[in-house]
Amino acid sequence: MRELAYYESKLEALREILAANGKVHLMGGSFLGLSPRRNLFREIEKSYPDRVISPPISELGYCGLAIGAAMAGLRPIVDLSTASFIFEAWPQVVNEAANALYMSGGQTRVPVVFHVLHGLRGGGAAQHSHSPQAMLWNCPGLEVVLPSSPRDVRGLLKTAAGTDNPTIFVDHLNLLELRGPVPENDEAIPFGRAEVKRAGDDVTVIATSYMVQRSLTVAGRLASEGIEVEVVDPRTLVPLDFQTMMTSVEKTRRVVIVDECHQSCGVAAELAARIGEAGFDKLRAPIRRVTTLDVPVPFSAPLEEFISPSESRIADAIREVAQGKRLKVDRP
Amino acid sequence: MRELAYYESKLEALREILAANGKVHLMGGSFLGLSPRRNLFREIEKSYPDRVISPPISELGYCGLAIGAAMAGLRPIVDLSTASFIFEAWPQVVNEAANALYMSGGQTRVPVVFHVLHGLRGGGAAQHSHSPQAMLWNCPGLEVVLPSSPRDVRGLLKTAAGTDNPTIFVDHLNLLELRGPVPENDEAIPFGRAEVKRAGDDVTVIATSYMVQRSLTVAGRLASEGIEVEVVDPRTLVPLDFQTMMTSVEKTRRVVIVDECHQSCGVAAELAARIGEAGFDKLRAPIRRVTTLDVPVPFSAPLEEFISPSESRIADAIREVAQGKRLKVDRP
Amino acid sequence: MLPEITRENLIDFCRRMLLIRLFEEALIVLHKAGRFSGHYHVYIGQEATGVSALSFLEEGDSIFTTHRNHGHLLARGAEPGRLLAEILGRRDGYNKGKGGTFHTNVAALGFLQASGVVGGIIPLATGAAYAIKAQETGRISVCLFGDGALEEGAAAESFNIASLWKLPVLYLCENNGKYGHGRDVGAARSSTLATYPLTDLPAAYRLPIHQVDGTDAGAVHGVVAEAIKKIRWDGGPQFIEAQTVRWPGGETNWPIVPIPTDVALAWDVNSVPEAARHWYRDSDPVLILIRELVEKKQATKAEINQIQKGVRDVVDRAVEFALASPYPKPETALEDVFA
Amino acid sequence: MLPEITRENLIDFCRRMLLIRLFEEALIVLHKAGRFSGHYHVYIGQEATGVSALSFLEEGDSIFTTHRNHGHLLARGAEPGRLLAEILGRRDGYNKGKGGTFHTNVAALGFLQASGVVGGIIPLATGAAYAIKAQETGRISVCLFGDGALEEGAAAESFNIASLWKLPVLYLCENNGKYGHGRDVGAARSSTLATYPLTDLPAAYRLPIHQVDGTDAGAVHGVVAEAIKKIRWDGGPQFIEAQTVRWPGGETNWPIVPIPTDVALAWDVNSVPEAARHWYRDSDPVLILIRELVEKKQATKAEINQIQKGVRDVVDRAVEFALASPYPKPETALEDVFA
Ligand SMILES: Cc1ncc(C[n+]2csc(CCOP(=O)(O)OP(=O)(O)O)c2C)c(N)n1
Ligand SMILES: Cc1ncc(C[n+]2csc(CCOP(=O)(O)OP(=O)(O)O)c2C)c(N)n1
Ligand SMILES: [Mg+2]
Ligand SMILES: [Mg+2]
Repeated sequence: MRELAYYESKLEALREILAANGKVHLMGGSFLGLSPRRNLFREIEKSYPDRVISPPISELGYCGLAIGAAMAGLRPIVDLSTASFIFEAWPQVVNEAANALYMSGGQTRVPVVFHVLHGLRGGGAAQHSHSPQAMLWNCPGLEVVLPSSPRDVRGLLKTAAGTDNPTIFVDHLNLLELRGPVPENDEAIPFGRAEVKRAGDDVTVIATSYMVQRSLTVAGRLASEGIEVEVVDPRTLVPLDFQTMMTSVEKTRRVVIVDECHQSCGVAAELAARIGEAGFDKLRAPIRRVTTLDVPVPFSAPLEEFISPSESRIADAIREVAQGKRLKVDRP
Repeated sequence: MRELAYYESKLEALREILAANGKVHLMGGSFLGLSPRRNLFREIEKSYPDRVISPPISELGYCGLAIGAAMAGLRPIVDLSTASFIFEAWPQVVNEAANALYMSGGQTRVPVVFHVLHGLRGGGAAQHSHSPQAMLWNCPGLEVVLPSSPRDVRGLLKTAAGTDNPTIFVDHLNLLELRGPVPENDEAIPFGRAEVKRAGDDVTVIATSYMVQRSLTVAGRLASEGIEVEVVDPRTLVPLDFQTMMTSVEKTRRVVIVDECHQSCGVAAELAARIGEAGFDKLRAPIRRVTTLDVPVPFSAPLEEFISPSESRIADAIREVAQGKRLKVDRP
Repeated sequence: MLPEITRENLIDFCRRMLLIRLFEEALIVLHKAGRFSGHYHVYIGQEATGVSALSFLEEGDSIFTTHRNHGHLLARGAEPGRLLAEILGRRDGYNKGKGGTFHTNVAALGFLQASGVVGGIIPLATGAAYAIKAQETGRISVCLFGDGALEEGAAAESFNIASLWKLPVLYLCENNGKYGHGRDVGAARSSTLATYPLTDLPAAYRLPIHQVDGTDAGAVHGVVAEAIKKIRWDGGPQFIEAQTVRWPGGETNWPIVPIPTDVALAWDVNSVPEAARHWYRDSDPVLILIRELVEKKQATKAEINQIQKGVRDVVDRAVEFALASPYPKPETALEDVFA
Repeated sequence: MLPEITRENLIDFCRRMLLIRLFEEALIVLHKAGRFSGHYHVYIGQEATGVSALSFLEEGDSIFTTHRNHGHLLARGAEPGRLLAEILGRRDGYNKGKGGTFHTNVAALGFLQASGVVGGIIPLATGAAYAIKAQETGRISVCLFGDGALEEGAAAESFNIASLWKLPVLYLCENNGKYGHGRDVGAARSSTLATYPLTDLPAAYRLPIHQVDGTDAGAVHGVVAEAIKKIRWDGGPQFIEAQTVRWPGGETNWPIVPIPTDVALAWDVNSVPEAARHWYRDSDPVLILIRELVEKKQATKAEINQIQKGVRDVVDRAVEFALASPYPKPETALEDVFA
């Protein structure tokens, strides 16, 4: 099977989407942030001068515009670049797009996609390093997508372009250079299908976005210590494939959740709460969360590293739940 | 001890705060929403014409203004009325106020308070019924306060007016008419002190805001069924008094969390994740969450009731965790 | 003045405006009787604007409205019964009871979103115009909002984009703030817009602007005709400020009817309580139109009475229909979250 | 033209402007060498605006700046060493390494927030002005932002409030967009503001406006003097657009120096690469001031060379200081979340 870099697969998907459906318009940035690859997007822009639009620095205005355009029949895909900027458009995304179908009793569909680049990027500091997916998951009516591989970004982007619901496509800069297999005419990947990215019997690691790759690295290392880690990637939070996770949890009975949101009310909190409830009788150890610590994101490299869900913190959490196969004994 | 209605206690606190500190300015609404009591606020407005300000319908602008005024030495208390409207000011609240002290390395303090009325109000429908406290808890740098009694609203409001950190004061319309004891010169209630609102040995109910009162009602009813419920009210989420909750959990070993946020990544998710981790060996039953169901809020009364954390749903959850004092048996 | 349209159409205008008025007066009674909860907003005093403006719309045109939407839906021909059922949260409501007064919506009539968020629809309507332009359907997008919406940054951002991209959108600002509490225009402490007249804001963004007396059906009709002609012709945006005088019963979120409207008030307002009399005499668009119809010999008083009788029947039947409609099944709350 | 100030002050202006330039050219070298990560923005080409404008500030005045803040801090007298340490994320940085290039901040000099969110500081600076007015301190609030910030609704909302409430704030818009890619003003597809000139927006809100050539230290000095006099006198807001020409090295977020600045370029730009030459000849505020100082006999070329030598020393020492400063202890990441 051919190998592609993540950014190549993503751009290929954008090209195929634009070619396949004239209702798709792209608005905003390059979908590659400030990556040196961003100039490759210019070619797409040149091929579709009327369907690739650069709006003013008015996130509230142009995200609302995209939502209204979707209501009127287009399929806009908006790139906000840095995920933190979706906050500028918050009222339109969470209070107009998310509610439109419901408030109208099923009349108004909003096939819009908002693409953002989330998380710690190395020097982004407090205002440019957000992971808004938890806040967005707390807002019913939005589909939330988190690709983590060259194949997934292509397949999920195609499904996002086709869904009739407002969708947040949460991508990560650190994935762009990753290489991996991408079948020639790969199918769209349906939402709500988690993927076991690595099989293992000892500990289940549920990871999202770039944390999937980091967890796979750690899992490889821990194998040499005799800990076999199963890495499950939900791929979409809304809809959520809870079954695939629970199947793994029932096998390993030990769970670590790795996610880049801040910890409190983050994505890991919701997954831990659900698994803790459904897996109450199965679990052999407390569910551990490895997330960005609950402080604003500092600029300085060693500080940013310290608060991030780093390989060492992931490894420690896995070792902790794996070790001491203690049974639960009831205290008197 | 004298009894006051919630709205009386709240207005008294506002009056005392204004009298005590000339740096406090009030901006926005009446702090009582559209309650018929709101005209009582006009008297306060009349007594402090220069310190009680009605801004234009520009939440982003006037919340940012309040933040900037706080940076420059005032102590603004902003009333956004309906909590959903804080979304209009999201970039200022989550990306300016929350980060200012940290990014500046401790130089810029932001003693501002944002007051909002959250949750299901009876006919508020999808756009006016939000409970943003979970999203705000996911944003480090903000203090989050949830009063639930006449005494607490007064004591917590006074502390909010004195803290040097940006604070979100999350109140609920349905509490305004509640009557309860409020000592004459009640002290400010420090943040980070949970309160056991009702003692009981069988099940711990952790509830916030209006849900505390609803849970107390249910607890009273269940006592007649022989289930003694302990109701713990965190009162502030940031800072969080986890110890008081765990003390109760270690006693009852059974937990229900009642909160009005939407379920996914809501306040209940974070509390469940923390208690599930810290109380792993203690819990005798899965932690149950009773929250607003994950759908936009419908207008029609029976639909709104159906998705709300209603008394019946709370009671069912409590009965479920209380009953069948099953021990955990490990499956082969 | 009277709109320059056929006599049938004049009568139709009169009927629609009166329908909106009597519908909402009936609604106020229902709310007082506890038939629905929460607060709500009525269109009383602005009927001439909605009826005249929306009379130009064609199939496929998009409409966006606000918390003050009832009149717009009726002007466009929504069934009073189903509209009322929605406001009461009943099963036969246009939105299955999920929207309520803030979000009444009829896609079949071109309504795409009724937002209760002040300023929320201005970007949305601009976006529908973008879609129209992109798909070259020749349609237009109409955005009906209040003067307060101009205080939201969303308005400025949208005007900029509509102007730069020449989008086919009609921004119709219903300024009901003249003499309205808190919304007075000017430099006083209570004022909320420094752009005076408020059309200075869209003008700064190079939007063609118009100002019109929103209580005068004919004046509105003329200005909207011109604006929409321009939009359909050059494809660019237009901005209209329609000024109306706040109805004395409309000061709060829980309206109180000073006196039930009767066409007879067009000739004699002595039965109106002193405090409200001036409004019914000088500023009530419904009564103004009726007076003109009679003065200009387009209708006799008898005919007007007939119209009123017909409209009353329609409203009575709407109320019966809505009250007879059951509440939706609770579990339906779980539907319509996703398409 | 030259600012109307004493000769010492003219020399001081020249020194500060040159310091900003050489500091940032050194910074670019450090970034190329991998001394700090992420993208960043330099003030090259705008030195005359910052130095002239901030020269009027007094103790207690508030300043708000953006992602393009280095020049503002140096103009106000920040220590180059500690500023550079911050940009490199070192312990001795003004913000303990927590802010970095986007958020360099020195409260002692009146800086309250450096926001990387376009438009973010406009409400904040308006709020500081509100606090100043409420506390009757007689101070002013200065808001330095780029032309792009006018595209954010936050700007319009803030101008409205500042105008209505007569707040003592100076909005200083540094329009570096002339000929800048993407930010061209006009009606072309690439344009982003329909308000042309951009001062039409604040003007619509009744803010007194001024336009000035931001590459001309004297012109900026004169206009800012007038604006600040008015603010201190009547307490109301003022808006200035300072127009500068985008530095050819500044097109990207990772600047490339076409040629290291040397005062000799003031008289001979032949050593400058063809593509960039016009800028160094016509639009470089530092070289413009230096030429004028010599032409107007306020300084000899020898003195100018001395100044440059002194500034180079300062920059060299700043680089040494910053590179010698250790990284902060990782656990300090947990501090300063709450007061
Ligand atoms: C973003 C937002 N802020 C505040 C409100 C509360 N609110 C409801 S109606 C209203 C007044 C709106 O005035 P205008 O736009 O002129 O409309 P009108 O009610 O006068 O028709 C306000 C402030 C809201 N619904 N949305
Ligand atoms: C809200 C927001 N949107 C987008 C960006 C990305 N961004 C960084 S600088 C910049 C250009 C700003 O232009 P201008 O305000 O003129 O400042 P300049 O960089 O030209 O000095 C943009 C769009 C941002 N930082 N914040
Ligand atoms: Mg109005
Ligand atoms: Mg610029």
